[in-house]
Amino acid sequence: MLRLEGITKIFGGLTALKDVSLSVTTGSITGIIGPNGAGKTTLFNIITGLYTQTSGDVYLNQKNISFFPPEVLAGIGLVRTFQNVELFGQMTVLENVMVGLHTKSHSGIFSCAFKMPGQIKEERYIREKALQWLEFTGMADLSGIQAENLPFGKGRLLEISRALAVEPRIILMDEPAAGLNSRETAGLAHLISRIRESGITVVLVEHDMELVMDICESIIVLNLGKKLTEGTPREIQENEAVIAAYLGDG
Amino acid sequence: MLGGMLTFFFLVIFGLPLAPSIILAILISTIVGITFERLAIRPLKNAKPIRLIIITIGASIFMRGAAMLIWGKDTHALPAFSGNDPLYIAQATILPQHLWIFAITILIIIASRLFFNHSIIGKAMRACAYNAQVASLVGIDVKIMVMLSFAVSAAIGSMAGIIIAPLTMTSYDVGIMLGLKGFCAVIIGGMSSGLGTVLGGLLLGLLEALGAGFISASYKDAIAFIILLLILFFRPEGLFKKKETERV
Amino acid sequence: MAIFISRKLKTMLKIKNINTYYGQVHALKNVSLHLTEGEIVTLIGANGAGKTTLLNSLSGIVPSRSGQILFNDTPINDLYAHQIVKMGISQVPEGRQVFKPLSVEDNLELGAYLYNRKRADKTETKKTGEMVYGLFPILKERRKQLAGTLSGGELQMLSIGRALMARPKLLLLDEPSMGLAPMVAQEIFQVIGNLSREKKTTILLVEQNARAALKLANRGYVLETGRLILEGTAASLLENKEVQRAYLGKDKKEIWER
Amino acid sequence: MTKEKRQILIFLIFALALLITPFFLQGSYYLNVLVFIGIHTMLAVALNLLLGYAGQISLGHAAFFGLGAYISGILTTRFSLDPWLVIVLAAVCAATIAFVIGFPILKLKGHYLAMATLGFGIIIYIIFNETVSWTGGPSGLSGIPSLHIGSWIFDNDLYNYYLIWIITLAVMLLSINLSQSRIGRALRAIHDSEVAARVMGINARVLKVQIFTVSAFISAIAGSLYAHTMTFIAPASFGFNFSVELVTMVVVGGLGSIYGSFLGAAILTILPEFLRFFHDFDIIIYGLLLIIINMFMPGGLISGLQSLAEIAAAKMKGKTRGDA
Amino acid sequence: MFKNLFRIIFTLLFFVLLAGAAVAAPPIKIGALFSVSGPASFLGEPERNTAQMMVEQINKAGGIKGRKLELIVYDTQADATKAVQAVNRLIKDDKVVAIIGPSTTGDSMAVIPVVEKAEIPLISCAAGIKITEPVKKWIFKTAQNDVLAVARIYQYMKEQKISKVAILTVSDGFGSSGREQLVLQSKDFGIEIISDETYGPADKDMTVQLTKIRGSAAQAIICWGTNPGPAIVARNAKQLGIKTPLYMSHGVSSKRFIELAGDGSEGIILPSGRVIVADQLPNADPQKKALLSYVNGYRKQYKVEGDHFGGHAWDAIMLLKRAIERGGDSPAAIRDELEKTKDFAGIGGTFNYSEQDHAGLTKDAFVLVQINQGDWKLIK
Repeated sequence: MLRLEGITKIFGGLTALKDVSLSVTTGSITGIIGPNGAGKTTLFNIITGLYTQTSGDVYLNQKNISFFPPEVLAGIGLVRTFQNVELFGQMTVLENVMVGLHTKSHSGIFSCAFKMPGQIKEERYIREKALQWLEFTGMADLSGIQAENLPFGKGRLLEISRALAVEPRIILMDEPAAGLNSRETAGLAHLISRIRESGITVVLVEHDMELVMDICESIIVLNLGKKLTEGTPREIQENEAVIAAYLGDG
Repeated sequence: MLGGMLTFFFLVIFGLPLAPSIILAILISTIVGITFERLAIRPLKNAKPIRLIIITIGASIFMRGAAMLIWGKDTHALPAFSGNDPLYIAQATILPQHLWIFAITILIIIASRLFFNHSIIGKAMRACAYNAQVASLVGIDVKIMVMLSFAVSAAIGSMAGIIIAPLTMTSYDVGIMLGLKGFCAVIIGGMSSGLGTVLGGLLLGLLEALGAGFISASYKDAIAFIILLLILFFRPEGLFKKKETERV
Repeated sequence: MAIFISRKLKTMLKIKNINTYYGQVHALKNVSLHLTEGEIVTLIGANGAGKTTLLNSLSGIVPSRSGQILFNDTPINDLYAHQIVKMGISQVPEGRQVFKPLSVEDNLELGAYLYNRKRADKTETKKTGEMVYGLFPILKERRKQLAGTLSGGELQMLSIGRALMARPKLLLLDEPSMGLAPMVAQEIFQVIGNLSREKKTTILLVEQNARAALKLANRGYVLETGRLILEGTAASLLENKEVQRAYLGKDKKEIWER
Repeated sequence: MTKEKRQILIFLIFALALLITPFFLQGSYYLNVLVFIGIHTMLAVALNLLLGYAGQISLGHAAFFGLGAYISGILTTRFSLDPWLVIVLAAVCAATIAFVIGFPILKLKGHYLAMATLGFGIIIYIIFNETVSWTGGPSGLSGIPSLHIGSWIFDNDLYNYYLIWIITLAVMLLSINLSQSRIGRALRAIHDSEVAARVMGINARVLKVQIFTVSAFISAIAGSLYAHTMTFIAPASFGFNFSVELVTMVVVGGLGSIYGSFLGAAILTILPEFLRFFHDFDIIIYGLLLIIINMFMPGGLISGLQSLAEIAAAKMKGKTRGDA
Repeated sequence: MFKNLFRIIFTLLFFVLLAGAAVAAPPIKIGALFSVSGPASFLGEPERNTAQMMVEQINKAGGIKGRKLELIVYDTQADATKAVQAVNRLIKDDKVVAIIGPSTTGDSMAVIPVVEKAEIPLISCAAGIKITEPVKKWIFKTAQNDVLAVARIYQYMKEQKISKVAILTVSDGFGSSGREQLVLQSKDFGIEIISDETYGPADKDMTVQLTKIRGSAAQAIICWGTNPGPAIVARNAKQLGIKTPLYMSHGVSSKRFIELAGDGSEGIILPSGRVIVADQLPNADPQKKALLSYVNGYRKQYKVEGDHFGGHAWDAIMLLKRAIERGGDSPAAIRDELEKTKDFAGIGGTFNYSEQDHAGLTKDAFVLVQINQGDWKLIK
């Protein structure tokens, strides 16, 4: 589904990523792990169009999406969440998810201002759909709360709900478990599995190894900007190179 | 950044005997700068730039109003520092005040270069500008540094106002245009590059004069702002600064 | 269960039950630890375990919400970052954050920012400077260069050197090997070892590279999702399978949630 | 749904209150002040769409106001075109200019955006001032015809009041609609986090330019109406100071609130009337107001009023509950 | 804290409404619109001071036919919008019988439609020729037209055999109107404008324009503007070493100009109302009595020299007083009586209004003065 070929990214004189190639199969949950500074977030930013790579290409379903800006990527079904939770703080939970449905609606400024019949119908659709997604993530009862007043764990869930509202084919999550307690993490694991079951491919960068080992079918390890190895959780746990990368080779 | 905006606040009138009044004027405007920072900017530490801009505008209106009440609405002429008789150098004539401006500008540039490149406080200020958190980790009190930067920009701003006043005269509403053009010069030259700013200022003056000569003097200011727009559109990092690839 | 090596020496740093929050995230949960003069203690754990947060709480950047931090018996919880430096604690922040627009020399000079008032201090600073150049001869070679032009390893050296300029009693090192090639990382660790051996500097070393850190340290603590889960002598930790589990989550069922 | 109904009710009450106001102010000059409040409200709403919703500052909005006024003024006096036609023409013209400069200008952020819009405003101002043969230069352009429908001429305060306020109310209603639609949500999303908004598929760049264009369009209509009600225009009304005044209106009233814009416009239009008692202090009070409201009431006066109302409502509720 | 803020705001609002609803009082109400603050405050301030002083004097002397005058002054800030709001307030709320001001041509043009419709006489204190040309039924003015000032200068130049001039005008209402007249009348006097430059009202340096003029063959430079621009021109000219004689407009005929321009002002020639050279006038001059009374009165009350801007307000008040004395206090009567004004020797000149002329002055309203050792000297 998602394929990277020879991605290299140089910041100033610093090589953050060097010749990284990988692929993600449709309908899988893939984890990207690696020690701090390995280039995981940089890789995410390149895939989602926030950074431009120095060289290399990104393909989504055989289509080269290397230089697509994020808004276009959202339109063709690629969406992401953020490590630090980027909510629209001044808006309610429901409105946040409604923004997620932006690509699924088309009324222009004119029809919005004049409340054309089509727009009213569309608005109703957006609202219903958004509520559906909030139910999916179990947040429907919080829909009227202003997003910046949510507790952190709920904020994460909202961000995921909002991303789901884009109806993506593939969702990239940047450390979804960071800052969550163990119960929330367990809930998250369950949610991610359900997302996959609904046919969406999931890629996550995660530090919580319990989570990664638990739900990922395939894991890619980055170290010092290069791909170290890839494999199933068990393979990774037993791989000496990975253990060395994490624990040091002393 | 705010220094450019602040400059025009302090182009205000002070009309006592010359030498002591200049010192007093610089002192007072420095205090005003510090007060402004303490009362209006510091409480809003993490505010969005839009609110800072609006507060800055509010403060400038307020100070203009205060100046108008204290010194009246009339235009005042400041005596030149040393006489008004032009000097003749070859074909050109030049006023002693021009020499003063020239000398003081050079002095300020040299002083600020020395300050920022060779004094520990100056270096600490630059460190704060680059990365405030790490600066605090080496023992620099960031709050004091921010206050100091307001003080320095206020002092230099008022200094500029004072040296130019004998030529342009001064009144409560003078300075907006000058301040804005100062900002143009800074943008043309590139932020945080002292020499660039001076070159920017020179270039701006030159282009204005050329524009005035070839088109019409009445469009002088328009020319300045068109240049500003063009530079913002095409080279927001300034003409004389190398493009920096900063990791975001 | 802890084994204390140098009981006779004074306890320099004592952290009691601190809780720290990053915004809404509860990043440190009831963490307690202590450091004795002259020790190297390492704090290891996987990404996101809260190691950096602990250092930032210590140095006043992210103050803890509850608990107590005693440095030579003085509470320092409520001090600002710059005041803590004055107390004698210097942090080498993660990611080699030096002042890139300034020269190497200026960076070091700013490290000694606290000592710019008195003349006696200045001569002392000069000596410290010589010491740092002695530790890292490459910095002396490059002292006129802008810090932004240095390589990764050199940046890390400069970052450590800058912290040393404040003549700290306690040096906090945050992942000095992060993102460095193994050879370079090794060099850095060597210097840290020297510092402790020759200069008797007390060091709290945060590392992800557990093996290297434990080889260097006297004692170690293992942090997992904001909690201390293990402590002991470096040698005992090196042998402990639990450490590996904390990193890679192996055999998780047995030790899940304690 | 009840929320929506309540909003419609509020708007109807608001509109009704404004429409019957003249009966209490017959022959008073306050009617004239209210005409200006209407024009200023239109402008504040236009700027609020940009500043309050999309979070993009403009210190040059007086230029669009001026463009509307001058295009109307020039085309009706020098070419005797039909005023109604000219209003549309002027608005389209200003919107086109906004659209063209919008792309490069809205790429900028923060202080740079403020400076660029300010620069644009000053350039336009200088053009008004210097093209004497067209605009009459600094001493102004007089003899602009009043608007009329058939033989019904809008040349007194009462007629002008209804003309301006019906259009202003329409602008307010459309803006409220817009702010509660997907476009409004997208704008607020850009304001809160541009990156996240883009990831959600919002084309931030295009949308910002669109709203800038709409804002200019409304401002130009306000300008045209101003020209036709005043029948005289001079560049001094469209300078930097007025741009700042507009920003003040929006901020004082409340960023992101349409009714707030009305409140801000009303207060800033009436303020000078009673600041006359303070004589020369008005400019100081003006500056202080801007600082204080920004520091202590970031939501503006409207949110202050709202929270007061909520407190009152809560008290009432408490009482009734106590009774029951 | 917010609650208190609200309380203050609403209390203030309440007072405004009260003030607006005040009941009409017996005195004769006269409205005044002056740009007391803003860019044209140099006009508005002396005008307001003079008008207030005059009304005080008249009331002290028993008013007009036993009725006191009440002067209501609003500040227009030289902004058309504010001027229109203020004039509406004067007419509708204060119910004045006549209005003096505004100070600037722009403000005057802005309020004229309102005043004409309300049928209230207005005596403008601004100079622009557009105000009374074409003649509007209810509009008069006291400030000398720039037509006359230009004519006065050109006439003098012709006598001095100057035929090539450079003009340098400010791009505001005053300057652009002057420029128009300078260009228009040059042919009548056989004068050729060989250099035509402008500068902005807030400009601080005119060396560029002057350098261009220096390169031309001009025998004289005419600068048209109000303070502080011309003072800068004078300084710049001196600094460039320009020896060409410099002429200025009546816009700078106040002591302030000499102060601002310093040494640069020496030798400058300008047309002016007689007020600045009141004591140099021959005793036979019909205006001398009025002038001395104004100059001395103003100095006594405000401790500064009165100038001819204040004089415009003096004339306006006196014209009104005469009209009311003769015809009573209805707006229509005042208008009719104003139009009949003949040979009224005021500060700005000797006024003769008629159905065709609501400006009332001839070019004799101006004298030419030269600045000599920091003071005015009457040339002729």
